[in-house]
Formats: sequence, structure tokens, C-alpha cells
Amino acid sequence: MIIYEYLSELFGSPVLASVIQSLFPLIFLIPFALFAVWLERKVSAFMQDRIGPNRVGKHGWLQTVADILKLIQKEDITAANADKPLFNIAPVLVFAGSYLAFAAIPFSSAYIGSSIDLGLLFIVAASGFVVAGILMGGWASNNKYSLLGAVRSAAQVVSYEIPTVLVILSVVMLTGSLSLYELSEMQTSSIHNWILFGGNAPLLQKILLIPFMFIGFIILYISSLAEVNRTPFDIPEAESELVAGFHTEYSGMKFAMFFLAEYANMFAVSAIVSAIFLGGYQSPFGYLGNTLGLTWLVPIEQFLWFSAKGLFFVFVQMWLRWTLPRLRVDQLMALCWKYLIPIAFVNLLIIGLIVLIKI
Amino acid sequence: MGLLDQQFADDNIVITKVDDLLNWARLSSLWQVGFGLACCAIEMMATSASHYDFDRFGVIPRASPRQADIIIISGTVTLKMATRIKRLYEQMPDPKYVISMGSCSNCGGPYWEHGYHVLKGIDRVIPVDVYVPGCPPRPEALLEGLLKLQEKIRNESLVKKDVA
Amino acid sequence: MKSHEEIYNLLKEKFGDAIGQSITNLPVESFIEVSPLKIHEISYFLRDDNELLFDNLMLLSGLDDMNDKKVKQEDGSIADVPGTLSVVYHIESTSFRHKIVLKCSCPKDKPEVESVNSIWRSADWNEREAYDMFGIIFLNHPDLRRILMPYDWEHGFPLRKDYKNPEFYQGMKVPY
Amino acid sequence: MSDYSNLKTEEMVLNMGPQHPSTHGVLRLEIKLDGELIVEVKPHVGYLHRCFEKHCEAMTYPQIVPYVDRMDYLASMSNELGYAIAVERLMGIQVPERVEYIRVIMAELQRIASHMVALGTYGLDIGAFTPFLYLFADRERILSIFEETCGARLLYNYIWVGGLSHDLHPDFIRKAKEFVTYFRPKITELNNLLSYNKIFIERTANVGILPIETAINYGMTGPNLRASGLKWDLRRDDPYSIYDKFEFDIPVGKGWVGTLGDCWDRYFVRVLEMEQSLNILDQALAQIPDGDVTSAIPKRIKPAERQIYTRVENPRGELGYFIVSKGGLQPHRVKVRPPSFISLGLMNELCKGHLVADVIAILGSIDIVLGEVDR
Repeated sequence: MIIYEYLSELFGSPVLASVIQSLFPLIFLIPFALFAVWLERKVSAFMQDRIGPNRVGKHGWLQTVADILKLIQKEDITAANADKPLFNIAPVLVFAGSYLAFAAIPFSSAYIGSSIDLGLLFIVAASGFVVAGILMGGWASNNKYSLLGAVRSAAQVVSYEIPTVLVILSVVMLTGSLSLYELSEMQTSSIHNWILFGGNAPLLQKILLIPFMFIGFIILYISSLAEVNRTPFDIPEAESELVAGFHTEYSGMKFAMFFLAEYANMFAVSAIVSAIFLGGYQSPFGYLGNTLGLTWLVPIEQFLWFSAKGLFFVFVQMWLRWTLPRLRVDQLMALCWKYLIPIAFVNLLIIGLIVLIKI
Repeated sequence: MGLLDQQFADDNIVITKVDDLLNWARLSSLWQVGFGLACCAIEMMATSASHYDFDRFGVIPRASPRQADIIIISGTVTLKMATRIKRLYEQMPDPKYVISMGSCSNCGGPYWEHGYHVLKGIDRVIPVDVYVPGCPPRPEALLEGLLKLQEKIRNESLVKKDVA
Repeated sequence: MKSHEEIYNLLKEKFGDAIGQSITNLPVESFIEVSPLKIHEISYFLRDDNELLFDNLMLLSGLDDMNDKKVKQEDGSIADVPGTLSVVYHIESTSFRHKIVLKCSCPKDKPEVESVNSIWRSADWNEREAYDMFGIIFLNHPDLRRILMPYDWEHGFPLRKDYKNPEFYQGMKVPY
Repeated sequence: MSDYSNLKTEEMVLNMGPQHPSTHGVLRLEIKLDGELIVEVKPHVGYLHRCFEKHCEAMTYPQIVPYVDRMDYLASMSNELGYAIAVERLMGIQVPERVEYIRVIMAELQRIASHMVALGTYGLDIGAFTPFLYLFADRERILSIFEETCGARLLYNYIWVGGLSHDLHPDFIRKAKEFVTYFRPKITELNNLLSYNKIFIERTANVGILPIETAINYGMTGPNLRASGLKWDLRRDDPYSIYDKFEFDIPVGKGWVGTLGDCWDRYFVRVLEMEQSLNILDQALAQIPDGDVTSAIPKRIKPAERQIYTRVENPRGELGYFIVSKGGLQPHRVKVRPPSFISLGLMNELCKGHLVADVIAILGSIDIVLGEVDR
């Protein structure tokens, strides 16, 4: 927020300010994706009694840099029978989709790409973009594995959006706002104000709300795993069945785009989960900047808190990936339609009732 | 070979530096086609498993040849399989490398004489960068093969060499 | 549990001429010679007879007997008499624990044996392999194709003793 | 309600392999799909046909042993054991007791090692990466024990006709005992990590059910047959070597979490078999006598004209050798009964009506080694 105002004052044009501001997440995202890929390999290595990459840089921290540099050099293959325009658009679309979500994510009180009132709805809609990209890529590859992966992915993401939206709805009933910025601002000052613990509702209501908020949180986290195609829901790219799923035919930089988008997405959903339930960028303990009287420090602290929360959930995603087997496609659907959606519905009703009672 | 390889006529300091960087990227991130043929494949799996950990060198198995840089021919190549391997190799994007692992894929191994259905050496079908001897080679031998390949990549250049 | 002789007598009684000799002079393994065009009927009996219940075909193997002969004819020229190809069946009963070995031979120039695929399904691939390696035709087999060699292999049946390896296959040199 | 039955749909043919991450080698499966439902699975084999049987006809009896190794490369010791027993019976050779003990120890260690790969790759097929690496790390221990004695990690050429190539390494007994005590708790760890995992059970229970009649008719053997409920183990039912001296159980499938003979049963029978192998190892390592291991190796192996079929319990099932001798130094014909080859013939029967993902689960559960299927 502050950054936007500062920029528009500096350039004297809100358009230019918007453009520059929109590049900010990219500055965060690309190093993050590089770091996350490296982290994934290191985490998996330590979970599996291995060492992981350690030949390039200390502890192999340059590994992903080398990977990306190599992928840039690779030949860009487009299969002869592929639908070329679609094939080329798909990775861009997927990356754009996951980048779009970052527009509404509040990184700190000083910075949010676009503090629209419908932030949450916008993110849900933007994730639909990714599906379009995946479906396009899968179809255009003219490869059966890609097609199966894409169709699976579309079915999966569309289904799991329902419990996500239901949980979001229950939170919105409590807070009365769809804006992620407002949501975060509401959870200020201390840990008991997190929506996970009932937000800033009155005490009795809060105690009643906590168990249902936990249910909502778990449902949201499970569906967020499914939306980014991570284990145990990674069936669209299930390596042991579908080779590499929808990106089987992609090579070089286009594949790297999918790769980056996957990790960007991982962070996006983690950020949303933490923004909705865990106070977003708010610190659970108060700020060092406030105690020291350095107000400029607060937004930076907030940003660090936000990244830490996001990274924690990214780590949990990796942890799950290297521990659990994967579900089958019908079981995945059954889990969504038979368990998550009914539970989310009931949860929504109960939370609605509790909010309505106003004890 | 890559797009730029051997496209420059003369050598200079910029090119050499770029060379070094690109070669470093190539050799540190050799993704392998997750593909095993025979007995050697088990040793290849053992190499990627915890004890020997191929991942240290940045080698990870990719299921799709489109995303791989290196194919390890790990085992006996039969006539029926040879055409498929050739196709697999052609599906990989440049720059791509081949390690022939084990006697069988080097020269037919113990099947060289009476193997009516065994291809006597994968180099009759695709070009090979590094041969790793052994039946099957120990994981250490495969690692050594990989290091040799890295050495080879390190000496690649964007400069066109004079053949004269 | 029935012994080899008992089973042989039972079969001889039931099928008469279709059952050849019982070769027992070999010190290790005895076998019964049967007619290749009656093997289906015999197998059916072996599997479903209440006293035999041979439900498991352990192994079906092709065999080149290597008994080609050169016969001097009356006018002095030497003619080749083609030898036989055999199929050997190792059968056992999981309930009675008895085993039997059957062998049927067919001439190399008309190598036809009845398929037992409908009796023991494990014969399916074994018969395809015997066809692939020896060129033994299994009558009534639903899907008699090559199995190990490439489908377009045109250079004969490799396990026959007179097999000659081709120089090239699809442009690839075959010999070392 | 509208009727969709006359809606025109098209079957899709999905080609899996020969290069595919979970075909366990160079197997090609031609899968006819209706949506994601399987109509037919046609396995195409032969991509690793290395002409084993032709080589046998050109080699002398002792020369065949290394080729036998390379057939089922995950269970070389068991292969050698089977071959050695076949030729010994053909010749009528009695081997010293120490040799028998060492052979049993080697074969059981090999069985554990082989099952480790089978279980690990099965976890990999279902999507669990980590158990695979844990099991491979433990397998390294067995391999290093083998290596110390035989000099090779994978293909040993250790069990010869009439004896062994040489005696055990002095440290062997101690290390093998250490391994047995080390590995017992690891099985529990594996169970907690993978076997009883809810998702793993969901994926494998009630999938690929194999009724016992079908199993026998298709010639299934080994763990696959036992998982369907038949107590049939050649170590008991057609004893060879000195297995009648040891106390051990034969685990059979009970339909623990689903139907009898489903994928989970086949998986879990292997887990239980590892425990039983440890029991056998315990006893064998305690009782092993002293003696010479090379004394019974014949100078020249030249059996008279005769034929024999012998079979042993390989980790994957009944491994049979049918050897025909015409009295020469080389066998006239060696035909192998590879357990995986026979099991693979059942794929179509098992897969019909399941989903694509189940093909992988089923294929992994019958545990094939392509080197043995194609030979």
C-alpha cells in the first residue's frame, strides 16, 4: 500500500507505478522458486538418508541455477503432430496463472499487488487459469499420457475448488470481508486473533468456533495440496503411471516454466492458507520495530513473517510428498465429493449458526 | 549439441568465460532418462539410491526423455530393443550424452558369440560418449564414468575448431 | 499319489494307440510318449479325472531331437530324412502331489501339435515360446505369434539345431 | 434421465513401455482403454531376450553358471542353486553338508535382498519414494556381505556344480548374524512406513484379486500363489537341499485388509517371507558345520543320455530347469521355467475392469524381473 503510493508519487503516474509494482512479486518469486527446488531436493535427501546435491556451491545451493542455465541451453522440441500455437501458449498461461494469484496476496502491510475487495475470489478464479493452461498443454502435446494427465488435472482442480470455496465462505461469514488485506489486518496484534482461533469474535463465540475453524483449516490445506498437484494428490503428473503427465512432451525452457509455476503455486496456496487462517503477515508476538520505535522496520518484519509462514507450509508439502504414496484418481474424487465437500458444508452451516447467535 | 555450439569462428575472453559458465551448467545438471535395461539397471538404481547417491552430482532420473540430458544404456541391448533406444535417443533434446554401462552395451558382453538376438554394442546404433566396463560395473565405476563425462563436457566450446 | 506306471496304464487303457511307449530306462526321469494330435484330449482327461487331478502344468518345452538322418537310397544318392521336434509337458497335481512327464514328437516338415491352452492357461505363453523358438505349430491356439523374437523376424527359428544367424536385421549387423 | 448407453465412444490404446518408469524393465504393455477403464492388457515381451537357452547348448555345464546368474539378476544365488541342484541330480552327485548349509544361507539372504527390491519398487509404483531408498540402503548390507565372500555385488558365480567356488570369508558368519539382528526391527519400520499406510492400503486392497483356481490354472507360483491362500512352498512340498532340517512357517494370504489374493496380500506375504527367511538364517548360521566345500566338484561333467526337471523356490516362485543331455560335455537342451514369465501371462486376467493406475499396482505386485521373463 505504502509502496504503491510512494511509487505513484515518485513517477507521477499511477499506471507506471502499477507496472513497476507488478514486477515486485517476480523479484521475490524467481529466487524463491530456485530456492524451493533446491530445498525440495535437500529435504528429500535428508529424509531418505542421502546427501543431496553438494557439488556446486556450498551444500549444492547453486544446483537450481545450474539446472535453469542448462534448461535455457536445451533444444526446444515441438513434436511434429503437436498443435503448435497451443503448445507454445500453455506454459506461459500456466505461469501467468500462478503469477496472477500473487497480485492479491498481501506480502506485508506496505505491499499488496492489488488490494481489491474481492481478493479471495480473485485468487480462486486465477487458479482456473492454471487449469486452462494445463489442459491446453496436455491436449496440444498430442500425447496420450499428457492428455490423461491434463484431464485428470482439470477434474481434480475443479472438484477441489468447491471445498476451498466453502471454507473460504465460512471464513468470510465470520469476517465479513473478501479482501485478503483486510483479513490480515483483522488478525493483528497477537496469536489469539488468528482466524484459526476464531478471529476477533467475542470470547465465548471464539471457544465455540475453534474446533470448526480447525476443521476448515485442515480441509483448506488438503484441497490446496490437491490444487497444486502435490503428493498424495499428484496424479496428473504421477510419475509411475503417466510418465510426466501433462508436461511429458515439453523440453527446455518451456518445461522450466511449468517447473517454476509449480513451485510458485506451492507458495501461493501456502500463502493463502496462512493469510486466511494464520494471520497472514502479522507477527504472532508483536514487532521489534514498534518496541524500538523504528516504524519502517515493521513492514520488513511482516514480510519476513509472511515468507516464514509460507515456507513452513511449503516444507510441509515436501514432507508429505516424500512420505506418502499417491491416491488413485477415483479415490481422489471420492475423497473430495464424499468427504471434504459434505464436511465443509456442515462446517459452513455450524460456523454460520455460531456467528448468527452472537453470544 | 546446443544451438550455439561451434558457431563462433574465433576465440576470445568473453567467449571463453561464457563457455565455462555454460559448460558448468551442463555438467552439473545432467538429468538422466529413468530407463533401465537389464542387470546393470539394478546397479544404476543402487547408484541413485541412498548409499551412492547420484543426486550429489545433480543427476536425477526424469521419466520423460524430453527433459533428460543423458541416457545411461544399462544392460544388454537386443535387436528388438535397439530400434526403440534409437528412437528414445532421438527424442532427447540437444545437447545430449550417452553413457554405455556394462560390457553388454559396450560390445555384447558375454553374449557376443551366440547371442543371435543381441546387438553387439550400442555404438552400432547411437553415438556413445563414455564406456563403463564391467559386468555389471560397480556403482563406483558408474560414478567414475559420470566424472569422465563431466570432464568431456568441461572441454566443450562455442568456438569452431579447425579441422586442419 | 499315483506312480508313473499306474498313470501310464490308466492312459493306455483309456486312449490305446494315442499313447506310445513309456520310457523308463532313463535313470532320472521317465516319460510317456503320446500322439501330438491327441494331446488335448489326454490332457483334458488328466486334469479332470478324479483320481488324477493334474491341475498344474509346470513346464511346456519345445525340443529339437536332432535326429535328422541321411539315408542312402537305392540309387546311391543320399536323402535327408528330417528329424522330429518334440514338446515335453511336465505336469503335477497340487492336491495329490504326483507328477508325470508327457512327450509328443512331430516331424520337422509338419510340426503340428494340439494346443493345451484351454486346459492349462499357463500353456499360452509357453506354446508361443515353443513356436517362436522351434516353429512348432500349436493347433487351436488363439494367438500364436512370436513372443520373444521381433514380430517381423524372418530368419527362422533360433533354437533349432540347424539355425543360421542372419548378417543383418533392420540395418543392424547381427554377428560380432 | 437420459440414456447414455448408445452414445458413441472410442477405445483408446495406450502404449506403456518399453521405456516407462514402472514397467520394471523393458516390458511393453499395450493397454486398451475405455476412458480410464481397462478393456484389455496385452504384454509384449522379448526386449531383453538374450538367447540364454542357445548359449547353454554351446557351453559346457560349468560354463553355464555365469549365464544363469544373469537370468533373474535380483536373485542370482537362487538361480545358481537351482542349476547346481539340477546338474547334481543329473549326475548323481552328493555334496558335503557344509556346502548345503552355505547354499541355504546364501539363498535365503538373496531372497531377502530380492524381496527388498520387490517391496521397494512396489512402494515406488504406488508413489512412495522413501521406503524404496530405505530398503535399498539395507540391501547394500547384504550385498557387502556377499561381496566379501564372492567378490561381486550382483552376479556371483559362487555356487558351482558339486560345491562352491571357494569357502566363506572368515567374517561372513559374524556379519550375517549381525545383519539378521539388525534387519528384524527394520521390517516393523517398513510396516509402519508403508504397509499399514492408509493410502497404500486404499491403493492395493481389493485390487487385482486372484482366486486360487485361476492362480493354479495359470501356473502361478511362489508368493503370488501363496497370497491366494494355497500353502505351497517347494522348500516344504518338494524339498531340496537341506530345507527339511529347518523350522519355518509358510505365510499365506488371509485377505488381511481386503479380499483374499489382492495386491496387498501379495505384498504382505513377501514381508512375512522375509521374516521367515530370517528365521531360517538364524538356525542355519547357528548349525553350520565345518568341512571342505570344493571336494565334490567333479573334474569333468559329462552326464549320460538322460533328462531331468528340477525346481527350486526362487523369490519369485518356482524356478525349474529342464535339462536334456545327449551324453556330451554340453547339454542338448536347457529349458528354464521362469516364474515371472508365467506370472506375466496373467496380467490381462488381473487387470480387466480396473483403472490405469491399477495396472501399475498389479504389475508391481506380481513382481517380475524382465531378465527372467525374456531370458
